[in-house]
Order: sequence, then structure tokens, then C-alpha cells
Amino acid sequence: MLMETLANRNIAFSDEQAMMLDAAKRFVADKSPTDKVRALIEEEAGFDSAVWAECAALGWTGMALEEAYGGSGLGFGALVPVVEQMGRGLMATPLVPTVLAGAVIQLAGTDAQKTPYLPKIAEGGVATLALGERDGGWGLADCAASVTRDGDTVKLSGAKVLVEHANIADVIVVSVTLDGKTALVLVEGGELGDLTRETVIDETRRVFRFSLDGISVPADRLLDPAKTADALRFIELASCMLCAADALGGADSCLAVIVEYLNTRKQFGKLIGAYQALKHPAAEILTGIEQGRSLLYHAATLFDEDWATPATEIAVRMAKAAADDVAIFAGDRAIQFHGGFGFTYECDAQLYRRRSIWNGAHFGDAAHQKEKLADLLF
Amino acid sequence: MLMETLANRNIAFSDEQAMMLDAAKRFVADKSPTDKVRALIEEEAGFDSAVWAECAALGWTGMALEEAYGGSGLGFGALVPVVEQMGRGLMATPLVPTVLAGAVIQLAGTDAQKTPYLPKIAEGGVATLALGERDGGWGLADCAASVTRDGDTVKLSGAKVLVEHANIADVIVVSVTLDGKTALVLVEGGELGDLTRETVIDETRRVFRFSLDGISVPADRLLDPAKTADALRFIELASCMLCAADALGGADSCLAVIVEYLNTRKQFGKLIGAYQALKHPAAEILTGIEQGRSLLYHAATLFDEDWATPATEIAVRMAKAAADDVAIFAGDRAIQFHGGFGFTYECDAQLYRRRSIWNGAHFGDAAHQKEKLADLLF
Amino acid sequence: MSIDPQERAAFTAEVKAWFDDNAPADPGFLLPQSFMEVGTDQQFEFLKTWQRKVYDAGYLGMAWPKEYGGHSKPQWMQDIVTAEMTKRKLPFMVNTIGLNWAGPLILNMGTEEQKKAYIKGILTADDIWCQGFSEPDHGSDLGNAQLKAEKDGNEYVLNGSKIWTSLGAHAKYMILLARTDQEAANKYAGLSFFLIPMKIDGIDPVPIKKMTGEYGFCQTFFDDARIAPSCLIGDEGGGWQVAMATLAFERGAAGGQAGGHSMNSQSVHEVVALARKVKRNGKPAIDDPLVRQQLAQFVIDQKGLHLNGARAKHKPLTEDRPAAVPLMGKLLGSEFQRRMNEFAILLLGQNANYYVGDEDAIDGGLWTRSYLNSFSATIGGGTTQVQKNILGERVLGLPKS
Amino acid sequence: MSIDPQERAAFTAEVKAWFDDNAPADPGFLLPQSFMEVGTDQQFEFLKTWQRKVYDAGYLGMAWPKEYGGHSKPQWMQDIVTAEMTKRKLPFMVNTIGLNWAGPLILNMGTEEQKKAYIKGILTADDIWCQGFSEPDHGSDLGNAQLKAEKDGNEYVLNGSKIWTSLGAHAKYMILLARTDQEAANKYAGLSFFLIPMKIDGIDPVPIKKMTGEYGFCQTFFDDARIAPSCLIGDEGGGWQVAMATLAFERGAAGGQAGGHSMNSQSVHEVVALARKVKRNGKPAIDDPLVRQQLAQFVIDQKGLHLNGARAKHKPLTEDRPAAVPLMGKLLGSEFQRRMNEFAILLLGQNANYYVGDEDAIDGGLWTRSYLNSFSATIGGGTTQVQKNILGERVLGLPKS
Repeated sequence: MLMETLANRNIAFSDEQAMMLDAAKRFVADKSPTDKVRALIEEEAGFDSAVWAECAALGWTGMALEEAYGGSGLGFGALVPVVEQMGRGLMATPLVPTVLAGAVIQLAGTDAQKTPYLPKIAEGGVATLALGERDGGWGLADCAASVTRDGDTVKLSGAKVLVEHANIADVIVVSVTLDGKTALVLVEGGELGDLTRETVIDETRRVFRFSLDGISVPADRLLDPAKTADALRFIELASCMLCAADALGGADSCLAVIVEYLNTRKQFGKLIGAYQALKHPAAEILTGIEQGRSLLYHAATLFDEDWATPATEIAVRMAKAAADDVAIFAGDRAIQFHGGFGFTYECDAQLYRRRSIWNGAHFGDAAHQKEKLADLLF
Repeated sequence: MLMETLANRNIAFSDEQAMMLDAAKRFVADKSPTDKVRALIEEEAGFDSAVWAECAALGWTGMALEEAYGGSGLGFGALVPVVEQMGRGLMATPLVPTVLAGAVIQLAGTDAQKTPYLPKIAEGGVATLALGERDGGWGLADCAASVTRDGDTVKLSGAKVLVEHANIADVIVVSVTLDGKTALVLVEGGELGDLTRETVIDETRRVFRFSLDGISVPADRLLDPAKTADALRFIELASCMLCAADALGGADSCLAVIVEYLNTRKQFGKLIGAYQALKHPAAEILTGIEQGRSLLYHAATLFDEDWATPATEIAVRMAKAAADDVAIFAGDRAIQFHGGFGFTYECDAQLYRRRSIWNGAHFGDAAHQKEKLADLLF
Repeated sequence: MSIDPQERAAFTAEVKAWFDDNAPADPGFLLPQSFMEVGTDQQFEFLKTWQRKVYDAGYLGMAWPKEYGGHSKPQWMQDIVTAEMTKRKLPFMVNTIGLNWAGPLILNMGTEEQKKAYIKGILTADDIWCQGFSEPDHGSDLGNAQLKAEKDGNEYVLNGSKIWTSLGAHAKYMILLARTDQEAANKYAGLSFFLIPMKIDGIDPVPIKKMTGEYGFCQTFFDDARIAPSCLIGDEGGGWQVAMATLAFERGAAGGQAGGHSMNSQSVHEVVALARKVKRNGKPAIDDPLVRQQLAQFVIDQKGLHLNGARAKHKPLTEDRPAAVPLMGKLLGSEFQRRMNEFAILLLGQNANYYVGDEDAIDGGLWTRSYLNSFSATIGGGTTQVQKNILGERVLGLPKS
Repeated sequence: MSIDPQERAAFTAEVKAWFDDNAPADPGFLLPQSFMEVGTDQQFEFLKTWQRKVYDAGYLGMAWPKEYGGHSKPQWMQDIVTAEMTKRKLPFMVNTIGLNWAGPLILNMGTEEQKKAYIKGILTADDIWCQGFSEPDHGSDLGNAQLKAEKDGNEYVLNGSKIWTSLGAHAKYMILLARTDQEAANKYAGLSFFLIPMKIDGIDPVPIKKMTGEYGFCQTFFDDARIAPSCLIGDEGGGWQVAMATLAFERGAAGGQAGGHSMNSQSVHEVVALARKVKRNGKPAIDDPLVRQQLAQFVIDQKGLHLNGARAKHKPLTEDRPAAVPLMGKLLGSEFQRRMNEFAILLLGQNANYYVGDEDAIDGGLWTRSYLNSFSATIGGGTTQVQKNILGERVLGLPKS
């Protein structure tokens, strides 16, 4: 696998994707300037529903959905430039959980499940995934939450944590244990009980925990058991890829924030960007981002060729590892290089550093990815 | 063990040791300027026997030996400042293998063994250890070389590698397997067959490989089997400590070489030491050396209190890890910071970098020490 | 100084017993780890009460003169108390600037009136002190302070602003570095040092929200604030020397003289405890070889930091570069805290998403908050980058950047 | 350019077959990995013979014009040959400066006479070329070259010295950057570029012993060496432009035009193979989690390096900073080699003590030698530190250091 991996230098990027990238860049710059990001942090909803509607209108929620369900069938990898730009703008939307949930339903849902839910998603309905558990690591299997059959219904029990936008989701893909195996079951928003908003490090997120106890849904809400293992693997890889895109976008604007300050602030009579102690780490952040983007677009290319191959898994994990490393480094240095100002809430450095903690802590940090890579490669 | 380790801040350093340090510093500066080091590299013997005689006269070979055998009984830790200074001067002598062999014989030898060999060592006779094997890792047990009993004699077989100064040693402590257990046996220099000088990275060393086949020695040359495990442990810890001392001494003069160049060489119109890209790593080397020396003298203190405690092992391994890390970093940066000149044999940077490879590759590199530390501490 | 071992043992036992009985219970909210992190009145009141309790027990300012509010006892007793508090990680003494900077300064250079006026309130925490050194535009360049103190009649008029005034809103007094002479031959010569009241017209401490989301510092604005000439300490124009002396008190023999530790940094053993508690790949993180390797490195780092001081006591072991150990402590200690807390965040795994205030945050979110707060030390008091310049230039003799 | 897939496949097969039959056997001594490392006559003769053999087979200079010694074939054929040689890690083409710098320069800017005189000898390796750019006192500061070329009658007289002239002792010609005008308005304007013969009076290449213990570079001394005015290429005073163009040939489209790879760097898969072969704690090093983590990182690094070029082909993916990928390759590639070889030394364990020439040295001592040689790239052609300045200044727009 190592030699194949080293030999594969495939990066495809169509004119259509280029247009999408360009549109996303302009859209995010327009709709998510930093003062808007900060204003949304203070609001309960955490995102601007008008902007979200525009995202849907731009076709982003349907990019990875088949045309039959109102999507454009561009493929999941096509979301990478969009999410990268959102990361750049620290833009808060329910896009990532929505497209992940949509893709999973498309992959492992029955026709009876796809028909009601997917077109809604394409139109901008919010969907999400409920995977996390209180004592949970990064593995998606071995849920403590479970379902038991009860005639035509299944009864859920346990609890889920770290569920993005659970408060507004039309449908939630919930991971549970059924007869000793991991299963995925669809729960509708209205079926949830009380939600508790969680206090998370990335304040641009809206994340909830809730109990499943007392929830019963029709048994046909279970995703196809034969496809569940595939679906879990898809979730992990697709999430890693989008985390990497978000992290690299964030690192990129974090670098811009650093450069801006280094070109403005003077100390001891010189612009501080003239000091190599700041200039060289900035150059290292630059190279980290550039390498990361190469790995990311390679991953996106392989993902759209065939997401299920080991080559794709390798490419995705490489991108995630590289992205986390540089995003953490960039955020950390951004704080330091802003001096006293960097220590304040007002300085944007903290926004990026907090986001890098979020991305790193989702679906395995850089060390975890490298462990998995070693197992795949050596 | 962790809490005890963190609480112990013991560093003892007597006036006697201070005098010894001062004497060693002056002696090494005088006897081992770099041009002398380079001249000795070209010579077959590799060291200056007149200087070696002076070392013995200064009492260095007898420092760790009891007074009964002509030593001064100062303790093994007292060798640390001496070896550190030798590292500083890249000084070539058979001191380290000689004092190690002496200490091992003193620890695990019978009276009949101590009586002939130890006074010779105190007087400046060369002794050495033959531990390395062709396929060998850093563990001292599990030797492929072996002895078998044959009446009053034992017959040796196998081969040993990386034996310092085997060509001139009066006595060699050889590790072998006897009846499935590791044993140590004394072989006299005259009993060895052909020696092959090995080509090693640190050109100030004189190192040999040889076959043991055909060598028979009296059975009473075996060190006390009841003390062999202790002796092996002693060798490992004492060697690590002296490696650390040598490495830190080397790193320290490597830093001096860097600073000298940074204060002399101009590029783009400025002394290059004004550039933070060079100044800051130099400061990092400095702090690495300073921390390393604190750890080293702590290790020496505990070693002389009781070398056999876990606390001493922890202190020694910490010093070795810290010393290797900084010596490697200093040597590597010394080459880089000398620019084109650093790439030449004429630049002293390579002498230090080569020596750091030697020290790192003996008795376990920094990662190995940290692994062992983790097992002891956590 | 030889101390009777029996006396020492007896006193140690007494101290331990007192802390056994009087150590405060968990207040139910996350306490700050230093005076720079006091963000709520609740935290402040708790800490103030605790300092007062320690003082009332006779365990603070033990070696300071009785006539000013101290106890005129030997310093070794105070050191035992301080060590015990540190070891137990008890809440720090909140009047940190008073105890460690202003107090030693006043005892050393102040008039009899000043000693009588200020020392007791420092010990009781009735009079909180803050410091006015840094300014918004001159972070690491202390000598460039621009806040004006202009003579007007019999008073000085203060205009400008200071930043990073911890406890600014609680403080009654400030030690202030201000510019009394705009035309001085060099920037240092124009500075003077003052002990000023905070609760007067024209002084307005505005809390700064830290990146942790909490408060703890102020920016203090001075708008024609008028102070009496008796506020001056040292000579007019001699402020730089007083400021340097004050910083030296903190580091030198007078540091910790008043007693009571001022910061609860993380120790590697706490990270090890965390690694035992959390899981990685379904097993305790402490079993992961990468984690073990990193933790071993942190033990080495922390041990090295502790041992540097022990080595420095032996002159022959530092004589080649006597300035190295004193000048590198801040750099190494602050970067160590930053790196170790950053690593701790990684240990949290998925739980790193939770922050202070969430019920599922491990150790209440302490690790992430500690990481973010650690920048106060890598930035404040001369950034890490400035510290490396200092080491390169002053210890190694390299040219200025 | 569309290439007939069948033609391409057929040619590839032919090339593979030829290399299957003609790849040189292990010579029994450790070969150099680049032209900067040719230390012995034995190595040189072996490499020269190999280049000649490749040329004679029609596999070198394939796209260069037939009338000068090339084969006037399409470039894609040459690229296939080059890729095959690289993949097989066959010995590099020893006349590296001739093939990659002097040749493209002469074809691009030279006179008809120069093309006829020089090109074929470059391809056959009969005429080895070296370069005279760097000088002992101006390592990274090429524009500050001081070697004098003074007009004296109809000739230029050369005085001064050049350093890092690889193959200096074997070279027949040198490309030389020299100062023809001491008083020029700026340092660049006083430079001129020459193609000069090496085997004339007053030119003395003195081998420099490298820190590896081997040879490979010379310092070349010029002592009243006289050359004809026809040696000038480009305008007098236009040498800086010619030098920049020459460096650009190496990096740009003309790079590798002549074919034949010029360096056998280490690939991570070779380090992985090493880790399978050596032991750590009695087990294959590849089983050690710390080793695995580090090797995975190296795979990521190497993959990233390779992919940067692939990404740069899509303009929308680099348009924000188009200069980044071209300007960072040297920095990343050279530091990657240094770090990876340094790690490989650690993998050797106790065997790291052995060096080139010892029978027990793993892979003949290759790893340590590669590490030491890796500094030629982290230092030569602008040090790593200078590269970071370039990225910071030219790509990020930060002020000059």
C-alpha cells in the first residue's frame, strides 16, 4: 500500500468546482465577516437563517445528493472547497451535519426513508448526526445507547452528546446498539425530549445533549443493517475530510490575521514582522497550509473516485493529520504573536485556536490519524 | 515513584569536587585544543599516552576505586565533572572504559581478581569492556557469545564488537552466556587473537571487533555470578551517566563554536548572530545544556548516595535523555549555522555532531530512556 | 543560618495541623490559578477571606516587622508555611502585587509614613494593590512607557493608560511607572515611580475580557487624575531604577518574603493523573506509548526546572555562565506550562470540546483554561521571543537583533 | 499535447527492457547520490561511463536538436526515460551542471559556435561542466560576487576564488559569474557571465574535504587567468540576469529537458524498509509505536511535497498565493531529507556507531552519509533560514529582516 500511496499524485479539479470555490469564497467573505461571527456567538441560534437559506439556494445542501432527490450529484468531495471557505470565514451554518446526515441516509437508507428526508435537505432543511456519547472515544461503534424492538416500533434508551443543531433538525441520524451490533436509526426533531445546550470550546457551534429514554419510533426508521458498517465508515471519513477542510480554511485566515498584525504592530522601533522569530514561524504556517491543501484536494479527488477504498482512507487521514497540526500551530502562534492583545477575547486569534481544538477533537486528532495511517501503510 | 522523583531536588557538590572540576577544566583546555584533537584522529593510537599518564597521575583512574586498591574512594559520581570536561575538549583517552571496567571488577570481582587488576588501573593501566555484539541492541543480557566450562578453564566462543581500546587493554570485561545466564569474564589483553579496527562515526574513538573463538581462560576469571546482575545494571547506569556528561560537555563547546561564528561572520551586512533565526536556536541550545547539567549533577549526587536505587536510575536516564537531545540538536544546528563552511571537514561542527551520534547510540537513545522512565514513573 | 531541627519539626507539624483543619473546602466553582485570573466578585471575595484567615492565623508576613503589621519571626518559618500551601495547592494569596512587589519595595525604600500606611493593609488584603507598568502600545518595551505625570502646582497630573492591571477594579492602590520628563536625555531617564490611590477622580479601570472568556485584567485610563507629590517613591527621574528593583524583589531574596504562594501552576503529576483517568483507543491513555513518551519528557522538563535552582547554589557549577539560570527560568517555566497544558487538551480526546461551565468538561474545563491562561506568562513580563533575545545577547554575548 | 497512448506504451516498454538489460550492477563501493558527492576517481569513471552508455543508447538529450548532438525527439519520450531512471534509483547523470544549467543556457542564449562547441560534449560526458557562482565570503549573497574579470587588451583577466565547485577537478568548463565593473551603480549591474575553460594557467581547483570525510567540491582559485572575450555570454554587465535565467532553467520548463535524473534522494519507503530490517527492544523497529508515528509523518510530508506540484497545475487552487508552491519546494524538500535521514540514524540503534567503510555499517553507512550530505541542500542555494525569509517577505509580504 505504501508504494501505491507514494505513486498516486492525482488531483482533479473541474471548472465546475472552480466556479463553486470562487462563489463560496465571495459568499463567505460577504456574509461572514468577523464582526458578524462575533455577533452570532452572542445569539442563541448561533447562525443566520437567511444566510443558511442562501446556502441552500446556492445548492450546497444538495451537492452530494442525487438528482432524484433534488440534489446536483456533484459528489461529496465537491463540498470540500465550500467547507474550506466556511472555515476561512468561521462561518456558522448547519451545513456540515446536514450534508453528512443526507449522505448517510442516501447511502444506507431505504427508498421509504430517502423519499421524505432527502428532498427536504436539498431544500435547506436541517439534519444532523447524534453519534457522541458521554464516555465516548472516537470510535463510532460500541454505543451505550441502544434500541430494542417492540413490535413495529423500536424503543430507544441512553443518551447522546455533542449533537450539532439538534434543536432545529428535522431528522437526526442516531447511532445505537441493536442486538449487539451498531445500528443507525432516524429520529425526527419533534420526537426528541428536552435538549441541553452544551458549553463548547468553539463558541460558533450550537451543540446539544439529550436523553433517548422514552423515545419510540417506527421500526422502519432503522437504516439498512446491511449497509450500516459502510455508513459508519463513510461518516468517519467524510467527517475527517470536512474537518480538514474547515481546519485548513481556518488556519489560512488565522495566518492572514497574523500577517496583518505583523505588518502593523511596531516594537522597539520596527514592524514586528521584520523579526525572524515571528516571520519564520509565519512561513512555517504558510508551508503547513500549502501542504495541507495539496493533501486535502488529493483526498477530495480520491473520495469522489471511490470513497470506500483504502487509498481514499489514507488520503483523508493524511489530510486530517496535516490540517489539525497546522491549524493548532497557527492558532497557538497567533495568540503568542499578538502579545498582550492576543490574550484578549477581542483578538481574533482565540477564535481560530478554539476552532482548532474542536476540529482536532473530532474523529481523531493528528496522532490518532497517524496511528491509523501506520496500520494502513506499514 | 513520580511524586518522590518530583520532590527530590538534591544536588551535592563538595569543595573537593569543585577543585577536581577546575583542575579538569584547565587540564583539558591545555592538553586537548581542537588542533590536537584533529591531529590525534590521524594517528593510529588515537590518544596521547603522555597525556593519559598525566590523567592517571591526577588520580582520575582511581577516583572510583577504594583506597585499598590505590584509589581515592571519591565515588563514581565524582568522575562526572572530569568526563564532562573531556567531552568539552573532545579529548581522546581510554578513561571511560578503564574506570567502568575497574568499577565492575570492584563491584563483582573476587578478591583474587581485584588484587591484581585494580591497582594497575589506579596507576593508569588500560582496561575495557567487551559488551557489544553484531546483532546487538542496547540490552546487555542475552549474549550470543558464550563460555563453556572445561575443568578449571572456560572456553570462550562468539565475537564482540565496539570494544574501545581493546588493542592496548590489560584486561577486558567480556559479557557472555554461561549455562543460559549472562556472565562476565575477565580476559587479558595478551589472550586476544586478531583485532579489527572498526570504522566509527566518532573518529576520536579507537574501537575494535574480535573473535572469542579459541580463547580459554582459567575458570576463576569469571566474576561472581551472584553479583553479575548487579554488575550489568551498574554498567548500564554508569555508562549512561558518563555518556550524558560527555554529551553535555560536547554540546557546551559546540555552543561556543556556534557563538564564535555568529559573532564573526557577516551576511547581508550584519553579524549573523543578530538574526533571530540563529540567535534563538542558540538560546535554546543554551537552555538545553543548562537543564541537562542540572539533571546530570543531580544524577551524580544520587549515584554516589546509592547507585542501585530506582531514584538513581530515574535521575540517570533523565540526564542521558536530556543530554542526547541537546547534543544532537547543537551539533545539527552548528553545521547548519556555519553555512557552506559547516559542510566542510575543516569546520569543527562535524566533530560535535559525530560525537553526538556516538553518545546517542550507546546504551539507549533519548526515546529509549524516556520509555524506560515511563515504566519506572507511571 | 542553622535552624534547630526539633524546632523546625515542631513548627512544621503545627502548620500542617492548621492547614488540615483550615484548608478551605471546594467552593463549588472553578477557582482562578493566579491573581491575573480573578474574574468574578465571588472568586475575589473567597480569596480575600482566605488571605485574611491565613494572616489572622499568623501565617503571612511572618518575617515582616511587627510594628507595620508583620510578626517579626524568622523567614524559615514563613518558608515552611508557603511550601505547605504550595504543596497542597491551596488557593493563592490574592494580594499578590502587594505582597511580592509593593510591600518589599515600601519596606526597602519607603518612608516611615509609607510603611505605616501600607504594609498592614497589604497583609490583611484590605488594601489590594495592582501594578501599572505595561501600556497598550509598548508591550515588551517597558522603558518606553508614555503615561504622563506632569507637575501642576503641588500635584502631579496623570494622563494616559496602563494595561494588564490585574485586580484593577478591586485595587485600592497601584504602583505606577510614569513619564515625568518628556525631554529627558534617554527614554529611561524620564520615568518616575509612584504609589497612587486608585479610587480618585480621573482613574478608571475598565475590565478586559480575556480569551478564556473570563475577566482578570483591566485597562486603566487616566484622565487628568491628580495625585500628591508624596506618592513619589525614589527620585523623580529615577523610576526605571525603582521599577527594576521592584522586579528584582520578585525574583530575588525578597521574593516570597511575605509568604503565601501566588500561583497554582499545573504539575506534571496532575497530567499523569489525567492520563490515567481518560482513555485513548479504549484503553487508559497512560498505556499509550506516545503519551508515555511525552509525559516522560514533561517529567524531565519539570525536574530540570526545579533542579536549576538547586544547581545554582553551587557556584562552581554555574560559574561559566552565572546569568543563565536566573535569566532562563521565566522562559522555560512559561513555555513548559503552555506546552504541557496544550498536550493535556489532546489527552481529553473528544471531551476537549467541552469548556468551563459544561457539566461534562473534565476537571471542570481546567486544562483548556490553563492552556489559554498560560499565554499570560509567555507574553507578559517580556515575551518568550524577547526572553530568547535576552539569553542570546546577555548570556551568550550575541549582537542585538 | 496529446500523445498516442499506444506509442507511449510501446516506448515505455522499450525503455524498461533496455534498463532491465543495461542497468549497472552494484559496483562494490558506495556510490554518490548526487554530483556534489563524487569523491573518488573510481566513482567518477563509473558514472561517466554510465552517462555515456545512456547517451549512446539514445536516451539522453533526446529532445535537444540533432545538429548539436541531441536526437530531436519529443520531450515526453525523454521524460519517460528520466522517470524510469529515477524510479529505479539508477546512478544519476554525472554531468549535472552541463545537462541542467550550461546546456539549456547555451541552447537558449548561445551563439551557433557555442552550441556546436559545447552541447555534444555535455551529453557524452566528455566535457564535464562545473559552476562558479558562490564565493567563500558571500555564502547566501550571490549578487555580492567579487571575483574580478578585468579587461586587459583583448582578454579578461580573472582573479579571486569560487567555492562549492562540484566536479571542479574533473571539469573542462565552468559557468562563471564574475565582476567586470567595480563601480557599477548597484552590485548586480557590475556582474557578467562567462563560459570558461578550466584547464588553463591560473585556474586551480582545490578539493574540499566534506564533513562526510569524502570529497566532492572544490574551492577554485583564479590567479591572473586569462580568457578570450568570446567566453562572455549575454551582455557585459548583464551577468545577474543570465545567472537568474540559468537558475530558472533548472526549476522551470527547461529543467530536466536534457533528461537523466541528477539526484537519488532517500524516499520514505526506504526508511520503512530499514525499520523492518532493524530491531528496537528486540522487535522489528516498524512495530514500535513511536517509530510508526514518525514514519507516518514522513509519508505525509513526502506525499505533500509530491502533491504540491499536482495542485499547482490547477490555477484556482493556488491563485491566492501563486508564488508559494514554487518558492517553498526547496525549503521543504531539503529539510525533509535532513530530518528523515536524521531519524534513520536513530533507527540504526547501536549500529549507528558504524560509518561508511565498516563492514557492519547498515546499508554501507548510507544513512549517516545521507544525513550529513543533506546539509548541502539546506545550506546551498540559499539556506533554510534565507528560504524562510523569502517566503515571509515575497509570499506573505512581511517586512525585510
